[in-house]
Amino acid sequence: MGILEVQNVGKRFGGLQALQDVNLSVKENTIHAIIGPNGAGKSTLLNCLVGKLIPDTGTVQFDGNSVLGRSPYEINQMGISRVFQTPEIFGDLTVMENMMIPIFAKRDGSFALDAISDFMKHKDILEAAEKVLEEMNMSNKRSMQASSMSRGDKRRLEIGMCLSQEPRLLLLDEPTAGMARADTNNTIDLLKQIGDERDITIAIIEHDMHVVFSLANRITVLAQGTPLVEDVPDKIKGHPKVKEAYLGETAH
Amino acid sequence: MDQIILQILNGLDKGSAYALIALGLTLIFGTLGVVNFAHGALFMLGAFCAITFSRILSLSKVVVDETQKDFLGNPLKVDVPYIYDWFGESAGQVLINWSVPLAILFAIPVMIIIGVVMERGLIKHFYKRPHADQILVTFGLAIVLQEIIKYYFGANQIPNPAPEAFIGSFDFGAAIGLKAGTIIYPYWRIVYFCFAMLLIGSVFAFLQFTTFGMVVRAGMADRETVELLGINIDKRFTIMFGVAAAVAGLAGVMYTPINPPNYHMGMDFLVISFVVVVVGGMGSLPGAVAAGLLLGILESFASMRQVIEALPGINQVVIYLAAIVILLTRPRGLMGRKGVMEE
Amino acid sequence: MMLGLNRKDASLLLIVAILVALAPIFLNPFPEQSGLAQFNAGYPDLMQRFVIFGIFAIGFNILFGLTGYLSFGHAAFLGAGSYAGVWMLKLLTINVIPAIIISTAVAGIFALIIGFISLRRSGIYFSILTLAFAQMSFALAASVLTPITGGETGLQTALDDPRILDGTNTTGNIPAPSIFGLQMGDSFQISVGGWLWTFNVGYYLSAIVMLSAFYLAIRIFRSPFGIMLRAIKSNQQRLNYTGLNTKPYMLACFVISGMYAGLAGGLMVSMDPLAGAERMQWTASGEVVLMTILGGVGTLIGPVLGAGLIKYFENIFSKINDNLLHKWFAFMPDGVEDFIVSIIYPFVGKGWHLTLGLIFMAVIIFLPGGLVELGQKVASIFKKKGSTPSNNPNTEPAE
Amino acid sequence: MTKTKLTRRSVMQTGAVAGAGLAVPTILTAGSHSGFANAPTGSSVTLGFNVPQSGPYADEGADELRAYKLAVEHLNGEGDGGMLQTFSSKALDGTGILGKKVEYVTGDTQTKPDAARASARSMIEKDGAIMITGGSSSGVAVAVQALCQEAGIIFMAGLTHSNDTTGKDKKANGFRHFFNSYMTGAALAPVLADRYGSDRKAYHLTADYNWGYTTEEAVRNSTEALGWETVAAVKTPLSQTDFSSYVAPVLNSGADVLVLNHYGGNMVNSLTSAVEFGLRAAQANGKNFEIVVPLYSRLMAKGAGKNVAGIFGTTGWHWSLENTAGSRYAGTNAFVKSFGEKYGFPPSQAAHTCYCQTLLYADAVQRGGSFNPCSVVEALEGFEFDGMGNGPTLYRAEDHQCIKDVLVVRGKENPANDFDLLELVDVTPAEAVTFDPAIFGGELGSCNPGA
Repeated sequence: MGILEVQNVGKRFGGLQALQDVNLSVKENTIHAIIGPNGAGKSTLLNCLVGKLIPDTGTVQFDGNSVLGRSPYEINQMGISRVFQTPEIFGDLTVMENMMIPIFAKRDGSFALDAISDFMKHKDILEAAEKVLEEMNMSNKRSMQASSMSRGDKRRLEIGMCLSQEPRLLLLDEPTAGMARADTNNTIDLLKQIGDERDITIAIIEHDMHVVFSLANRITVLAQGTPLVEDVPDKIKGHPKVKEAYLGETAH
Repeated sequence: MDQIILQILNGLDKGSAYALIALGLTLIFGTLGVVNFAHGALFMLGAFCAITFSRILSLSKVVVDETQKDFLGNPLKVDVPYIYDWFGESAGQVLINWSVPLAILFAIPVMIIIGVVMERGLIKHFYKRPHADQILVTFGLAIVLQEIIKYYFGANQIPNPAPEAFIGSFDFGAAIGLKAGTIIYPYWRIVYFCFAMLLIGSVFAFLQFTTFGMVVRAGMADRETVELLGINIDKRFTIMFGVAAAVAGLAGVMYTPINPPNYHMGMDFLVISFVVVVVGGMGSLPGAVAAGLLLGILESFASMRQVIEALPGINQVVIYLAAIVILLTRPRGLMGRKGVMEE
Repeated sequence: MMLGLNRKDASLLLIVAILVALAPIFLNPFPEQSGLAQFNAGYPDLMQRFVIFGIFAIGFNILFGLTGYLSFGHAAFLGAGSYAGVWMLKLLTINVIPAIIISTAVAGIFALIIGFISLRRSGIYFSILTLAFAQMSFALAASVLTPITGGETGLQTALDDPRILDGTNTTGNIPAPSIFGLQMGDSFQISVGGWLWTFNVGYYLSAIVMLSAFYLAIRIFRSPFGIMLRAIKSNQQRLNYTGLNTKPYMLACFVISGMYAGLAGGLMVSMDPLAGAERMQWTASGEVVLMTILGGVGTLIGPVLGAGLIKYFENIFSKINDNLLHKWFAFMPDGVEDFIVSIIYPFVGKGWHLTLGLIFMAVIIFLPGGLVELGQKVASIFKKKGSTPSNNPNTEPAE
Repeated sequence: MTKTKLTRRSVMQTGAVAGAGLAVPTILTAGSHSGFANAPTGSSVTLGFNVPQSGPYADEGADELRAYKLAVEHLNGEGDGGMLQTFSSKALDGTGILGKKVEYVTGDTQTKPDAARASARSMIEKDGAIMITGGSSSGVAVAVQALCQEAGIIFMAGLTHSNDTTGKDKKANGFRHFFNSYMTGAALAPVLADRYGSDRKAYHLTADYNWGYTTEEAVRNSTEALGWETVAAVKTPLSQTDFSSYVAPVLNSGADVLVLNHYGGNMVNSLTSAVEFGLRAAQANGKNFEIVVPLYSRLMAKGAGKNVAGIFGTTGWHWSLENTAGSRYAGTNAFVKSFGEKYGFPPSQAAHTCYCQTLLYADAVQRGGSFNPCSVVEALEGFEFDGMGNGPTLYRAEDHQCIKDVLVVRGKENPANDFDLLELVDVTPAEAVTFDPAIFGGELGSCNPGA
């Protein structure tokens, strides 16, 4: 029984069957990659997992509880954190504030009307944020405005924000899209380190084979809205069905 | 039955004015992404184009008439339009009588120039600014424009009658086989409705069937791609701003015989036309037209005596109520595109 | 630090408090007899308006400045608060304290209802929903609700009001709003040389309320709640995926902001016991938007400055007539005098709207950050001289 | 060193401390000596003219302001003296008021009660105005009147026609020269019955606010008393610009008269719609269909253009009155002459009422010998005068309402010029429009001198 169980999920947009009979099981403490050519339904699947979309059929269970029909914030509170394709951070706020908000959320739940205390004077939260910043190697950037950082730094910040909540499952949507090679490698290293050091499950949706094969210990291949195969990376590499799906689009 | 037909007629008529203003607003929003609070002022400027034109026609020399006295007992000064000298008295009178339709010819170039100047001089600096800034700067412009008009024309309404041929009303009831005299409708309002439909039709045809229009539509959908094709979309959008100004202006010109214009008529229409645009769906041209007509009809029905007696005050709020209901049930208005103006 | 504020905020609050306390003096910079006395603003009515509209704008800024949600119907809460306030003055007591409290509460409830519905949408759709609610309130208050609102002539106190806490009134005159016997219109006056300073009870009451409201706003800006609101403006999606439910945050913010408006309304009727329907019109809502933007959106002090500037224009510039202009320029040769007057006249007196419109445009075109940005620019010019450039990036909202 | 004083009421007076040394603080004592607010201490006295300078009634406000300036000139002995020559009271002698030169300040009411009160308070607190006058709507008049009562200042209402001003909202410190809705009804109904017959069916369109309500009520009551029937009364929003949907059903309603209880832009637009829909030319119940506009003003008639031709209404005064109705209305020509020579066109009824109010106030101060509001109230209550263009007039003590003749007018078919838009149909004498002041309720209270 995996921590994330997807069973028979289907989703239709008008005439397009985006997902059909998707079954997927993500085991605890693994790095599980979901790959597939453009239009395979990767993003739709991800959106079904985090509450942005509700599938027409099937079930999605996290740790034994259904996530269907819950809003994104509830799913986050169940222990799923999401990293977006383009870094979604609070651009107008400082790095430190960015880092503190998720910790507040973890502590106070979905809503807390604390309009009197000074945000920057919560010692415990400040310390926790400081720790994550150090881990992310961003301590020197704490008072920068988040929007003024490089894309790679924004990505690190976003991952840090997610980690600060100590989620059980980290969902990443093409985390290296649009990044330079050096930044991509840095991100891979960071994720590897997180997977090694923390008690965490990572599910990653990715297009870039280099990233997938350096990171994942299990891979699901999606094509035309349906899982093709699921196996360990070495088996996936030479699999004929995968080659067929990626026809003309071999791993780069 | 006849009452209902009558109110539909009324609503179509009122709605066509809303639709024309909302259409221009949407054109500007769709092409330039600018929320133009000065659009009501353009409608008002159009109306004053008609007033100015009729004053130009009646520009007069003063002749002292010793046979009559003015209010202080001095000899009366009589104004004789120059146009009588140029075209003869009868032709001159015909021209003055037809000043409203003729003012269209005068208003088109004037309004296009005003629109283009506005876009080049002010609006273009606001493309990249937040919508709130656009709203405020155009709101400031609206105040300035109406104060200038007030300075020159005063605050009082100025009558500007329709040509005599269109004064009077048409027995609609008799024409469709009902009892005579049950549904009569003024000629000029029928003219206004037809004119509005014609104008809306030509704007759509222009966008649909001309190369220029096709480029503009493509630019509305995806500006960057069109620019990559080496087309100067900016220039075309400027022209579209001029066209939108002209549409609002013509709506104003033709409206003068219905309501004598005054300087704040633009503000009176502004809020309603924004409601119309939003109900129709930001950025949707057919939505703007449909919502304009729909809200016009709704407003007419709400003003029926039987309705007011059942729901006191409904005539005061019906448009806003409709806007609230539509926005809560259809989040993007009647025909709005996803993701427009939500952040 | 003082009152739980950091040093920067504490000194800002202190400066504002000193300015507000001494306003009767420095708002009257010109001697009574001088021709420039027309520009003095240190009389009770206008000073009261400065601080009351300051409260209104501070509250609006908590919503618009922090979350970016542009409400076009905020005047409805000011109006609702005003009506509630007058009713308290009519029914309960002429003492203004219940009126101020109840008007804040009533506006809060009103804001809860409107906010609950309007906040189901965002962007311009939210703006139009609030606009629609406010316009409906205005239209109904001016017409069918006349028995409750007094209609177009407004709701006022009357001789035969019950005022159950006050006992019978035998003076033949309607009692004036007061606080424990001290009337809002009462003033200390000091005359020094040619200057006349009026220290008015109503003004100081409003000023104390305004300073408390300002202090509370600083606390909200710096609190976790305030940061979450700024996070909503910055990236609502991320906040949702961080486990926070933005809806109660928005609603709480909307209600707080509405209560500020109601408080302003309650104070307005306490200073001057009349509530008119046009207080709810969309142009009144637009005015507070202008105040906020003119002063500086999202800054602490900006809205107060913006409110002051607009009210100054409305009350001082609108009163300059041609008679006065001729007096001012009387020292010039006749022809020149007439010429100068004819140039200035369209912009003052009945033309004050024109000047206001031009100023809006100028501020929005050249100073998108409003007066605060202007202040910062001026300050940075002075700072450059002598001091080393500091590389401490200032990311907190400017004061 | 600094001596202070707690005043009851905010008393502020320019010129109070002239000559005081710079270093020595002085106590302001004006209020306490005289016992009333804003008592003038120097050689001049300041009046506050509070008129709409922006908004829809700005033109009317501009005309009021012209009249005020003219009145100030005449009070100060400049110009030809205007109505001072014809006014029955001869207390004023062209040397200002009680020997003090008259000065004035102006404010913008914006035709909003809030703004009007703000500008009135500014004139009282800042400029030390001793009297406030002006306005061109009842909402503003009622609001400013209440303010003046509270501040201890005299309020001389400008153009306000609602019963409320001197009815349920009357105040001891407030006075109205203009007539009211009730008098309109009383004057109009007999003329309508005479011209259109007594078996008419009326359809009312009423602006949905206080003035509309009182006007509709007055016209209904007085026409129904003469045998008319009211088919329907429909309220129209004040913000309405296109009245077609209200006008269109009228013809099929069984009514044969349309009464437009509208003023200003509302009236211009609804009348334009009514004529557009052919009501002027129509027949109903075998009679010619008629339109009635209870309250006329020349500026409105100008806005509606040719559409006013033949339409009945009432007005407080008209510049041609003395020429057409005789010397009973003396003063009219004197006023029209000074106004016309100064500005080049004849005054409106708003200008007339504002001019009269200024003179009446000055005269009351002069006769009472004091600027004290209570002295003014005493001098004006029950004051009978003549020679101000309305014939013999009474300022009634019970409700501070002027009782005078009301004119029934009709829009001219062929106006000779821009000003000659209304023709006099009938004059209803004061006795016929007099009413019991108790019918509207409200309490006058007692005069408030302020300080």
